[in-house]
Amino acid sequence: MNRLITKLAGFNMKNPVIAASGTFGYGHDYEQYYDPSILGGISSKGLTLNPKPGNKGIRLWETPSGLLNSIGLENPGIRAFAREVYKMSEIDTMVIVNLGGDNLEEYIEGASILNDSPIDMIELNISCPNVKAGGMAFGMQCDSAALITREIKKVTKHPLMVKLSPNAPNVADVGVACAESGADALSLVNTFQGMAIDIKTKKAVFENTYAGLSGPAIKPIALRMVHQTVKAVSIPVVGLGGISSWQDALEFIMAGATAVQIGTGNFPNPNLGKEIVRGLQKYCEKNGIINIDEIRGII
Amino acid sequence: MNRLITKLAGFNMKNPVIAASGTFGYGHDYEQYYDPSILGGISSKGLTLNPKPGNKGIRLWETPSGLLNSIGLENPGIRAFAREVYKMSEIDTMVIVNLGGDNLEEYIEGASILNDSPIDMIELNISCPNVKAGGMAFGMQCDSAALITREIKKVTKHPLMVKLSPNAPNVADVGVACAESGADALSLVNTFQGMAIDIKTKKAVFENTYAGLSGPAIKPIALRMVHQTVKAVSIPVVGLGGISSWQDALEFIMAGATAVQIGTGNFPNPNLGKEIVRGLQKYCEKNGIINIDEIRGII
Amino acid sequence: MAVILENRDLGDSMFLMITDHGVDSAPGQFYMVRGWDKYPLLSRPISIFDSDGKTTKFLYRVVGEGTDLLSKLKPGDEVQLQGPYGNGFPEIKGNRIALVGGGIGTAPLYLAAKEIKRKNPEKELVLYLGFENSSHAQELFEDIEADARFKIGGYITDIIDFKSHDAVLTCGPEAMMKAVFHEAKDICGEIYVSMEKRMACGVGACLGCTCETKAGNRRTCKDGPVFEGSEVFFE
Amino acid sequence: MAVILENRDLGDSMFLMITDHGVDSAPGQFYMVRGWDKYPLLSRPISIFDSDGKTTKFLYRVVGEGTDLLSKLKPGDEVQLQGPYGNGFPEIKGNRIALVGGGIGTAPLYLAAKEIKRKNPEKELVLYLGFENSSHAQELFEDIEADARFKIGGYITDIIDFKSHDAVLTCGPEAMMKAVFHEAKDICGEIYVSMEKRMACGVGACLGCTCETKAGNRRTCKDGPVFEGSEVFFE
Ligand SMILES: Cc1cc2nc3c(=O)[nH]c(=O)nc-3n(C[C@H](O)[C@H](O)[C@H](O)COP(=O)(O)OP(=O)(O)OC[C@H]3O[C@@H](n4cnc5c(N)ncnc54)[C@H](O)[C@@H]3O)c2cc1C
Ligand SMILES: Cc1cc2nc3c(=O)[nH]c(=O)nc-3n(C[C@H](O)[C@H](O)[C@H](O)COP(=O)(O)OP(=O)(O)OC[C@H]3O[C@@H](n4cnc5c(N)ncnc54)[C@H](O)[C@@H]3O)c2cc1C
Ligand SMILES: Cc1cc2nc3c(=O)[nH]c(=O)nc-3n(C[C@H](O)[C@H](O)[C@H](O)COP(=O)(O)O)c2cc1C
Ligand SMILES: Cc1cc2nc3c(=O)[nH]c(=O)nc-3n(C[C@H](O)[C@H](O)[C@H](O)COP(=O)(O)O)c2cc1C
Ligand code: FES
Ligand code: FES
Repeated sequence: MNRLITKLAGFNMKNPVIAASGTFGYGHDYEQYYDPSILGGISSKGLTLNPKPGNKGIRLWETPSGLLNSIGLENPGIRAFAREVYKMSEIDTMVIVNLGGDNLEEYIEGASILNDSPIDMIELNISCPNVKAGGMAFGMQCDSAALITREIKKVTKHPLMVKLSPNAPNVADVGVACAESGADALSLVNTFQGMAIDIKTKKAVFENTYAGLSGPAIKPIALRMVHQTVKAVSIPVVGLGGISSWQDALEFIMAGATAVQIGTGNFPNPNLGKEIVRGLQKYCEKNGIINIDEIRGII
Repeated sequence: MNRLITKLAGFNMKNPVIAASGTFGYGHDYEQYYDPSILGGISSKGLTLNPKPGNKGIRLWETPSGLLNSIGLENPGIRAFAREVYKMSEIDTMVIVNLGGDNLEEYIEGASILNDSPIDMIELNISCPNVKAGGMAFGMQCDSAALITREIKKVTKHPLMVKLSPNAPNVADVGVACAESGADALSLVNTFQGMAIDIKTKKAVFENTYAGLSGPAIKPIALRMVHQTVKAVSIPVVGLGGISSWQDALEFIMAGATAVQIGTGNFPNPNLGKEIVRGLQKYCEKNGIINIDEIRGII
Repeated sequence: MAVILENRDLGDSMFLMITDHGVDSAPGQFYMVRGWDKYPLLSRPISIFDSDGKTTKFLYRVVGEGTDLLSKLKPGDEVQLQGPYGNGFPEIKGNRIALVGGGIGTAPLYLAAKEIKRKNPEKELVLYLGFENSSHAQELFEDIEADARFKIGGYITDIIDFKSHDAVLTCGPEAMMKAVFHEAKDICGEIYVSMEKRMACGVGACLGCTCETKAGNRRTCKDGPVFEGSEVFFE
Repeated sequence: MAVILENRDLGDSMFLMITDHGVDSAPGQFYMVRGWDKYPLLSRPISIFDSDGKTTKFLYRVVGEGTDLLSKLKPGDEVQLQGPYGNGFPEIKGNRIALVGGGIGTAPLYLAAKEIKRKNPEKELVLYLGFENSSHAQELFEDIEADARFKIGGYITDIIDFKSHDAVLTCGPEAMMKAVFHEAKDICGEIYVSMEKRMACGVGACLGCTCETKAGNRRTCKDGPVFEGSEVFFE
């Protein structure tokens, strides 16, 4: 018996474990480790209307239990993606497109193009700290987050999940604004803006000076933000940030997350997705939990 | 030759290395490891007008490369401290009192009492996430931070450093508000609000649900915030958050910090203060740096 | 840095670590032990099982990440010992002393018993040691000149006749110590308990290990870990 | 989990790790190596020095935290090998092949040379290996049936006459590979370079290791690490 079936914005997921955007390519890169269709969902690398080469210079920098990245939304553009969307859609799971953009028009056009694609959900990325225009800017304030949510809702026929930035003045408030503007779900957190300095060269490590921090280091803060946001909204909240084990995933679910995403955790442990699905299932079996819903939001 | 002499708000420090509040008691606890007077400064445990017993339940929880704490400003009260202040003042270093409070009146009265104490600086703690009243509340918004800074400046005869919260919507903006209201220096960061859940008991680990995250995990975010604040104000900024080596300290100094504080890093390595002072001095010697000023804010 | 001479698996997740650390220490004191570089962040408080001026020994149980790492160290590996910290057990006036330990809380009682016997061979000691399962850990206690009584499973208090004692030293789960205190308090003149709290600094600087006592908050690491039983508010 | 059979200190911070990992792999491929549990976070990309179906060997230099931890592992210890990843060197058409390595970049050239000789014993190989200091690492290359020429310090290109070669494989510091490419490009028909970028996933999922090429961005871990020299924009 599958005790992990989870409903998210109308979709029946096999389980609440989603591969996070930017850490799982377009779904196939970890196939040598496990069949990606065992996951509850997969969020694509962030896609923008026009192709983006991403950032120059160093893109990755390890920190204590964390990772700074400055990929800069490298992607082939939505049209190129849409032409090959079957490659991702053939995976039997909830297929999510993570949508980025430089400005409102680009987001809208991107969302419109995706109307013809056999995908299950759009994750609106208004929280990428690594691009100059757009990106995080929309996610920092309630009014801009509300505006873009409303506009995308107008054009898209897919369910809309809005991905929030932990760098916002108050992430739960932004969540409320998005919920009021029609978002079907929220996901948080994207990366925390951080910095590293190379003392040998006396320069910032990254060309953009700042980069995005992810991984186990941020988990306690991400968990707090998810807990606060769950209390503030009535739409489903998908929690992520530093999840590296089924126990971590369970903490987010107990804090009220409808589902979780795993990002950086895939890198040290390419079997993580599989292990979390199994671990949660076994936990439910051992504890006589018929459906994971029973402990969701218990705190 | 001491290459580390550092001026902070009129005080000539031996070096830019300060023991952080709440991690070094009242200066004497690490004496079996080294003479605390080799440090540039020591900030006391947070003191409030009235004695505080601190929080009940679990107070410490380890996280990946981080530490969640919920001490809740346990302290004997400013009057009791003032009676024994000579114990801390006899250490030949910059003696800083970290001042907390439940409300404005308490802060003001506390600062007034300290006027008679032979201390070198007050560090105004408007950023403690672990007390219900006061604490972080003043540090979250520019106007309240400005108000309390102004009021304390009116009554205190000591230089005033304001300790900022990384949980504020925009820490650099709060820094600007404090600078404009008369702060002589800023210190940041205090702990990040975080959370942990005990999946066995299905409860939040801490009685206050949330607690404060410190340690190496937060360093990349703290460094970014220090860099942003340095660019925003013209008063000195003291940087802290996760410093565990002289190289970490140097990153903060290169980012523009006038001095650094070491907190959680003392716990795993009780010699850390000594090692950072020595490491920075050697670095200057090797690189022909006459005074560490030469590389301060190089980024 | 101390060097590990032996790290013996005693069964039931318990290990005896023998190091070449030759610093003298008092029974009831502990070290913040660190068998790794940066991760996990904090050092782990572990009581001194034995210390003879040439070696320091620890009896520990694997319960999580840190103790698991400790258990994987091999002879020749290095381990950092920060300490000795804490007050340790005081001089006991009584002559018929019960040392009551539960599980891994038995660890500090070995040196405590040994030292009492060394200083006052005439005193009568009984060790009451409760374990959940039997293991080789029991054998460690057999070479003390004391009557060592073991209880596997159940309540240790079931095998203690407090009337035959005038002093009690106890260490173990808080619920056990609380029960020992309550049964002994009207009978034995001296009751000392060794408290266990999460610790970060071990030197009294962080106030993370505060123990509520009748004399106000005390730091378990510095003012303790040994307190008079009557002083402590058990949880 | 692979078990370490030997972890030999070769001097000058270099080590040869021999594991019992018996998976076949192609020259130029690499593993994400992990000799620890959770810390440091990322695994480390290390080229395959040799692989014979029974063992897999790595030649590595200690430069930071991860490689330092690797160097401390002992025979019998376990190490996680994620891979083999990457494309590896392609079949070479030329008959007079130069294999040019700088420092630890020499590592993948051993298996490359061995495999070429195994498949095409008639081909002429010259290994040009530059090291900053001499060490026992040099000796490792002496058992290949190839002319191995060493340069200690200075520029490796000083000892290469590209006219006597029609193909070049190179791995080492980017500046060296760039110089090799520029000196060889009008002379040798095939030039392959093995690029080095920071990596997180190793499988092509994170785009952290992007290498700019004339055909657009390529993932060093999945599309590389070996690229045609003429394709790469050197930094
Ligand atoms: C004064 C004192 C003496 C002790 N003596 C011994 C001894 O001789 N032998 C022995 O086996 N154990 C002893 N303990 C308990 C020992 O410190 C813990 O079992 C150990 O810290 C667990 O670490 P871990 O990494 O394996 O567990 P984890 O659960 O992974 O540890 C996570 C964090 O919680 C702390 N923690 C977890 N459990 C405890 C606990 N029970 N007490 C204090 N901190 C805890 C850890 O130190 C660490 O900071 C003593 C504790 C104290 C306070
Ligand atoms: C495809 C490939 C093959 C390699 N083959 C070998 C080999 O056979 N032998 C060998 O000794 N080294 C090899 N390297 C380099 C090796 O990966 C680094 O030296 C190693 O990652 C450094 O880790 P550290 O923890 O010791 O250093 P740290 O500086 O502490 O590492 C910090 C972070 O930076 C990364 N990093 C640091 N230097 C490099 C680098 N030069 N290249 C890539 N990432 C780096 C680390 O992986 C880690 O994520 C190879 C690199 C690549 C990309
Ligand atoms: C290398 C890398 C690339 C990422 N790219 C994207 C992206 O394209 N779009 C997005 O919304 N988030 C992106 N993220 C953020 C992750 O999806 C996730 O929100 C964040 O890393 C926190 O989760 P984690 O700690 O589990 O990684 C990226 C993260 C990493 C590490
Ligand atoms: C146990 C503990 C107690 C603390 N108590 C105080 C305090 O009383 N007042 C204060 O301003 N900051 C307090 N802090 C915050 C530290 O001074 C510091 O700002 C924070 O921990 C970040 O620095 P670090 O990562 O170097 O520890 C405390 C931190 C810890 C870990
Ligand atoms: S552990 Fe820090 S005061 Fe006791
Ligand atoms: S390391 Fe992740 S794509 Fe190459």
